[in-house]
Amino acid sequence: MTTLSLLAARTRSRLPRRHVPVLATLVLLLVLYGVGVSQYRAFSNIQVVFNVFIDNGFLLVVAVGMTFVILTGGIDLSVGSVVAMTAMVSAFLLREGLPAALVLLVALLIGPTLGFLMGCVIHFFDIQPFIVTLAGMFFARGMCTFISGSSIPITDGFWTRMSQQRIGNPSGNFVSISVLIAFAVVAVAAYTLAYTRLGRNVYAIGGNSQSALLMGLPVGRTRIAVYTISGLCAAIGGILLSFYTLSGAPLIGVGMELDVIAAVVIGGTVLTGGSGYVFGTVLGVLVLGVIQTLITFDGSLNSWWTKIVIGGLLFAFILLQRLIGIRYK
Amino acid sequence: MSNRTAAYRALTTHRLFWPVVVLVVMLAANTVYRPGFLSVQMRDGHLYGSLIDILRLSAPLILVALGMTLVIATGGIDLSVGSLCAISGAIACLYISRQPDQNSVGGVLTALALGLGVALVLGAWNGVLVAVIGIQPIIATLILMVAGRGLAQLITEGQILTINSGPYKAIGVGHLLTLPLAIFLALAAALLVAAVTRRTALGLIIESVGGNAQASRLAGIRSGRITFLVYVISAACAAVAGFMMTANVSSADGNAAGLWVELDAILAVVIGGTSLAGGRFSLGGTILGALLIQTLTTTVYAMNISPQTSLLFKAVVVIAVCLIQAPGFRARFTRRRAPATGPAPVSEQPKEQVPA
Amino acid sequence: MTGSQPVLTMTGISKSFPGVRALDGVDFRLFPGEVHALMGENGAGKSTLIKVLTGVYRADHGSVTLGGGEVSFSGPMQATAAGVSTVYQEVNLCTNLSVAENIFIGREPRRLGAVRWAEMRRRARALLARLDLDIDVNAQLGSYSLAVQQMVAIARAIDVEARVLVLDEPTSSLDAGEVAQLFRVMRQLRDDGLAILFVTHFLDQVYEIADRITVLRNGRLVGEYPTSELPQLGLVEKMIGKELRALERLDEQSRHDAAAPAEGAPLLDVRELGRRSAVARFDLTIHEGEVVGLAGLLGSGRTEVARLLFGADRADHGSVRVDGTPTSLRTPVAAIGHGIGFCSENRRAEGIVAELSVRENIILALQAARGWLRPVPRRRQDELVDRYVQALSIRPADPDIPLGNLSGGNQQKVLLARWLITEPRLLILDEPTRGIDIGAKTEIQRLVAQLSDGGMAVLFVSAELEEVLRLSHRIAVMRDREMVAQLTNDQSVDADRIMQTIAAGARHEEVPS
Amino acid sequence: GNSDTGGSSGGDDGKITLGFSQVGAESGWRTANTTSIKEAATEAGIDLKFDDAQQKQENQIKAIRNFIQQKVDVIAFSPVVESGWDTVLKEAKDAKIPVILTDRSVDSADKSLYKTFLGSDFVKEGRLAGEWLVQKEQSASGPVNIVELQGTTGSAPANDRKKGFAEAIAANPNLKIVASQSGDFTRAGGKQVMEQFLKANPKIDVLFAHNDDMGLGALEAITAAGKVPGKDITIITVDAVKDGMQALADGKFNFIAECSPLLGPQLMDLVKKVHNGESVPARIETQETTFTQEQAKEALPNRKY
Ligand SMILES: Nc1ncnc2c1ncn2[C@@H]1O[C@H](COP(=O)(O)OP(=O)(O)OP(=O)(O)O)[C@@H](O)[C@H]1O
Ligand SMILES: Nc1ncnc2c1ncn2[C@@H]1O[C@H](COP(=O)(O)OP(=O)(O)OP(=O)(O)O)[C@@H](O)[C@H]1O
Ligand SMILES: [Mg+2]
Ligand SMILES: [Mg+2]
Repeated sequence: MTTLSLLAARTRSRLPRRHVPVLATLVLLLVLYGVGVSQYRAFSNIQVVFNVFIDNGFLLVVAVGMTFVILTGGIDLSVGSVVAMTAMVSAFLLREGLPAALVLLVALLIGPTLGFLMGCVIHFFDIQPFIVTLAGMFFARGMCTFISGSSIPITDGFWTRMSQQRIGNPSGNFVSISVLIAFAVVAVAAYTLAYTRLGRNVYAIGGNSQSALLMGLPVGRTRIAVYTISGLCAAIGGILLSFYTLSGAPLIGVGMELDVIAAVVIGGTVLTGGSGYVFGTVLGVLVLGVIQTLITFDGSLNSWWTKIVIGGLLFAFILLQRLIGIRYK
Repeated sequence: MSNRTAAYRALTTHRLFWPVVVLVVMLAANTVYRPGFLSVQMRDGHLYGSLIDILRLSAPLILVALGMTLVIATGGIDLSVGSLCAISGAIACLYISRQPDQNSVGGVLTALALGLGVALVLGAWNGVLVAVIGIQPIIATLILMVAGRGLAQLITEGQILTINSGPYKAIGVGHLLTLPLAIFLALAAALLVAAVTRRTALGLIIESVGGNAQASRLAGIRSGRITFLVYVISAACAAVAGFMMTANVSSADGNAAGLWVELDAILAVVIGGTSLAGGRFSLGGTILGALLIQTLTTTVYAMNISPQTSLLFKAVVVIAVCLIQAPGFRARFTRRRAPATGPAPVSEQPKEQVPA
Repeated sequence: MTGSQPVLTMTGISKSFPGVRALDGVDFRLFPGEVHALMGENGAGKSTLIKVLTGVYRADHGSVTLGGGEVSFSGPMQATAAGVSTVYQEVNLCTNLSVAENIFIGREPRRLGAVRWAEMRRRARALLARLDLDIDVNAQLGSYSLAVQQMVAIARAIDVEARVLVLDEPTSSLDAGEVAQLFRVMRQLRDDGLAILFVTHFLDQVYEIADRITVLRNGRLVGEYPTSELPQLGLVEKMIGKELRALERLDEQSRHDAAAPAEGAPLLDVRELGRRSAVARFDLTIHEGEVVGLAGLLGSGRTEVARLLFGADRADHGSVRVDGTPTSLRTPVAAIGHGIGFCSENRRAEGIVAELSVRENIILALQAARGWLRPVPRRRQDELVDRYVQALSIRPADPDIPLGNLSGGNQQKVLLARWLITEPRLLILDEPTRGIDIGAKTEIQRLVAQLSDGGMAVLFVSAELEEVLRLSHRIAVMRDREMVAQLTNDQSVDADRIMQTIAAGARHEEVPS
Repeated sequence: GNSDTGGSSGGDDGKITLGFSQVGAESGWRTANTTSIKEAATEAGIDLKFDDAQQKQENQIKAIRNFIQQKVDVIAFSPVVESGWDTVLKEAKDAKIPVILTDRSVDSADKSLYKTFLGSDFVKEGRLAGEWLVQKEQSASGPVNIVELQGTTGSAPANDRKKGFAEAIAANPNLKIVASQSGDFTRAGGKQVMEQFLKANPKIDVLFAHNDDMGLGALEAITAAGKVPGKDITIITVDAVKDGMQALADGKFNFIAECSPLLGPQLMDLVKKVHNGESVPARIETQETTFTQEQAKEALPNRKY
């Protein structure tokens, strides 16, 4: 609590109002982590933090893509399925004996292509993103089961290496390559949003797309671009997931889109668009990851209590975040 | 002559014209595939056939979607309806299973009251989070979506609770005037919601809040109350739908009951022509949307489309419905007379900037 | 000045919306180095013509040539690229972005593709200085009043390397000083050879700046005239299409000597009302039947006062009495409960519900007051709506079309009607005549006078000082978010006196307290 | 690393700590499985860290990583899917924590990544069901029309039971699957699909449902269509949960291939053995049986779940 008030005292004078949500989230995340450390001895291992990144690398990448979409005031429900489809296609093509580089290329093209198509439909025909991307979700999931009804293992050398390479001390604390890739994606996205025209247009459209249009901004192009970016991120996420699990499974990532949306929103991005940061999204993903970790460490909850507690922690977190937000408005 | 073309145009430009067309096409396709699809027979004093199944099975979806329509009209969304279905069904079934005489009407009514009551409380919870605390609806209801499944399973202790109660079962599979009782219940709910929204000024006020919350506040509308109310209504609708779902199979399954129904409901609402951004809503459209979705599901089974490809099939149909419904799409193919106007400059609602 | 070739010609432009023929074979020419006023009543089609020009709408018929070649823009982006820079009627900016960004978005200064924020802010400051506006370019645009936003929109438009500058009612919420500053800039641009299309409902402004005038009526071209050859009276007649009989000399309506009905217990009496970082504490009393004007410069806090009195913002200090009984106005609902109504200056964000019909928008406040359980009976609705559609000549007169489809001025009338039918005891009008044509403006002014005679109190906020002077019994003067004086509107009070009071307020402020 | 601080959580009192990651609580079967494991752990004096993965492989991998961090003595889990465990199992192996698979195996080429597998064989269950049908219909002269209610599309039990059943009935060319749809393992799904089967296929002789619940849902559809389950249509299911057994005993089902969830005690034995470094067989199948109507009547009173 003291940390809170300390920070608050400083924020009042200097912090721009728009940074408050993100900072509140950061503080609460630290509190959450503190709770873990105080409750469970092994929680303070630095590897626990690394694991949160390792285990949520793909989620982070997908959430970054979703951040773009939500910033424009849209939504992309297809990401979970696109992730699965990318992993599935990779696994399938590798099993068919295609070289890894080619597979990587193909897999990375699928997501953006689908995203591009959805973006076009949304823009040119003026159909609500929710419904278009829902159809995209059905489609991608359908492709998964169409490719194979059961999971396909990946034995390719490159994939295995990417999966099992440990960066850091291989027997001590380490992160996976996926984490580095995820960080790279985060950095590129943050730069894009803050320093490129595309990024600024994204915010403008989210603020008021009608105004953005009248201001002569390329609304259509930007809108299509964000769905393409989201598709690309989902594809990268899919590749990371296939590194992570070394397989493609038709049912993996079911409901992931909700986790991703939750992460983005918890990170302080407003669903109606126009305000939010990639950094917030990183925090949002971490919040979900730490909650998950807390629950595993506890190890005494049965299945339904797990859900109730997740819901409860989520609620407590959002409530506090909101209350802090109101106070410093 | 020109009179008739005018009538024709009025018909084809009606908001619900194209969904109806898709529905008819889908039924026709089924009939081509299996000529007996449309046939309805009399069996044991009630009607029996695929059409009747569609009606009965769409009843819970219609209910959930009705509540969802109001929520969406205020610019919100309710993801927790699926969990609420499971909870209310589980409570009712649990209560009934504890009764010495499961067939007693009084016991069943108490069970329904209990289930409904809890759902109302949970709906109020959603309402408070959104309207009072000001949490973004999708996250506020996500909390209950996650935790609610847990609650439902807590109630059934993770088991499937089987009951053997005639009166309760009637909610799901009973008949009235040879037709499924469920569809009457859904229609009654629809009429009730329609009456409450269109006979009073509630509908107007909801649309106003969804259309421009700031302007509504300055016009003296207590938008908080209205927002609160729609989440409660949505929860009530979900509760009744939950009774139907569990009564349909005479058992409460905390995990499976109402799973993903929120997505179907939102889809139904959107197909019915209500914008997710809030504002104008159409109850008739929602009902049509729900029927369409159920027909689609039934079609997959009736045409025996392999499970592997059934999702692809759904994707294609959903996109088709949306495309032909979208004015933007049709404009592109009927350029001759109606030149594509740019996006209509309907002024956008001001945004509320609220974290989480 | 018009000897050269026109830089822009529009020929035979027609545009229909479902049920409305907004433009019908309109021709329009614009020469380099001229300011060309486009005039017409509310709903005449001015904004539509502009939107056809910039590609927001596609014309049904007609052609547009720009700089000799035929063009057909598919959207504002192309129009901007081709050198047509536009300020649209409603402020169309992104309130979630900073001021600097709103000016430069789409053409940010960049290095290697990266936006140079510091450079952008520097240039934004310089540009605003040109318009004599000193605000924090780093702050969110939404934190500024509508008038400031309008200035920012203008700043954005004049910075573009353009051949044609289109200004659709840019001055609707600016005060005299700002307008003068804007005109200085416009003249400069004109002299540099820019062609400027200018829309306004202020006739004085037309005669001050315009070289030529094109008049539209009901979507049809009436004619194109050099300003010098068209006297004011003739212009008005051309616009409304009939003899100027309805429009009496407005000045005669002045309140100067009208005995202020200031006796008796005040209807509203606030003491020390204030809100941190919005308005300093002020006292104000309003009596039944009294019109109190609120005068001040741009951003002086008039809107903030109005909002506090209505509970739209919450005061953090002070006491309120209505009819002598202490109460608080913490929410609009509470204020409405006391018979207070408020018509916001920002009609797009805080006024209209675009999707709802004209009828629904009109009855909204009344309905809210009655509660949702008691809908206004349909017959009563028709009665009320018809009456006000007539009285304010709202066009088109079809109450069932969405309000978003009406022209800006007509939307404003609908909002007025919304409050009038609730028969408030105190009506707070923030820039009620914004964007309204002179005919309707007279109508509204007369209505205000008439209602106050009937006992309604009015708090009248307007950037147009003349209007305030004409209507008010008393005038409260604002400066730097502080109420610096309250004057009884007698013979001694005129625009100069008010300006002096504002200036004196400045001196007053310099005194260390 | 601060490997000294963690220590086996139960190390001080000599208790074995078992980290167990369950698939979820998606069915009554699964809940019974969880209960069995929890009870057995208490009984065996084993400290159980239980995690529910909510049907997500990612969650299971996370849980295993966290178990490694907590330095549990043994890790056991029921994999959501077969593939994709090598990386995390390698980490467990490096941390010298033995792993036991329950209920479902993994397809790792490196068999040293886990100690043993304890569970049922879904293919075998399908095959048992099929074999019983072949037996029953051996004298059938005309074609026998079978409809199949599959589990969740893409899930392992659905795939394997389908496969086993198809293999078994291939023995008799008269046995033909005329329709096969997914009922998502739920009663509602089973009922809805069966309704359409009944309308689309005038003659259905046999129903094979991948679990009891779908079979129970289908029962209602069959009754509503005016047919007599168990007589007009032979019903075969898998699982043998209580409701299913009841239906079997009542003569509404004809045959159930058991898939027992009660592997807690067996698991705890294994955990102890593995922890003590004893060698264990690479694959242990749960003791499962099949039930006919008569057997069900006998077995029903002592059914635990
Ligand atoms: N998007 C639209 N849909 C339907 N009708 C419209 C639309 N936009 C404008 N109109 C109609 O076209 C006519 C001309 O409107 P326009 O906005 O051009 O008027 P204006 O001359 O700019 O008026 P004002 O002075 O009030 O701004 C009006 O009758 C208006 O109702
Ligand atoms: N230097 C400035 N010039 C103009 N506006 C400013 C300035 N500084 C701040 N503002 C903003 O202008 C607003 C002033 O309040 P308000 O909107 O009540 O003014 P107003 O008198 O109604 O002026 P307007 O003519 O702009 O409507 C405040 O919200 C404030 O943020
Ligand atoms: Mg206009
Ligand atoms: Mg103002």
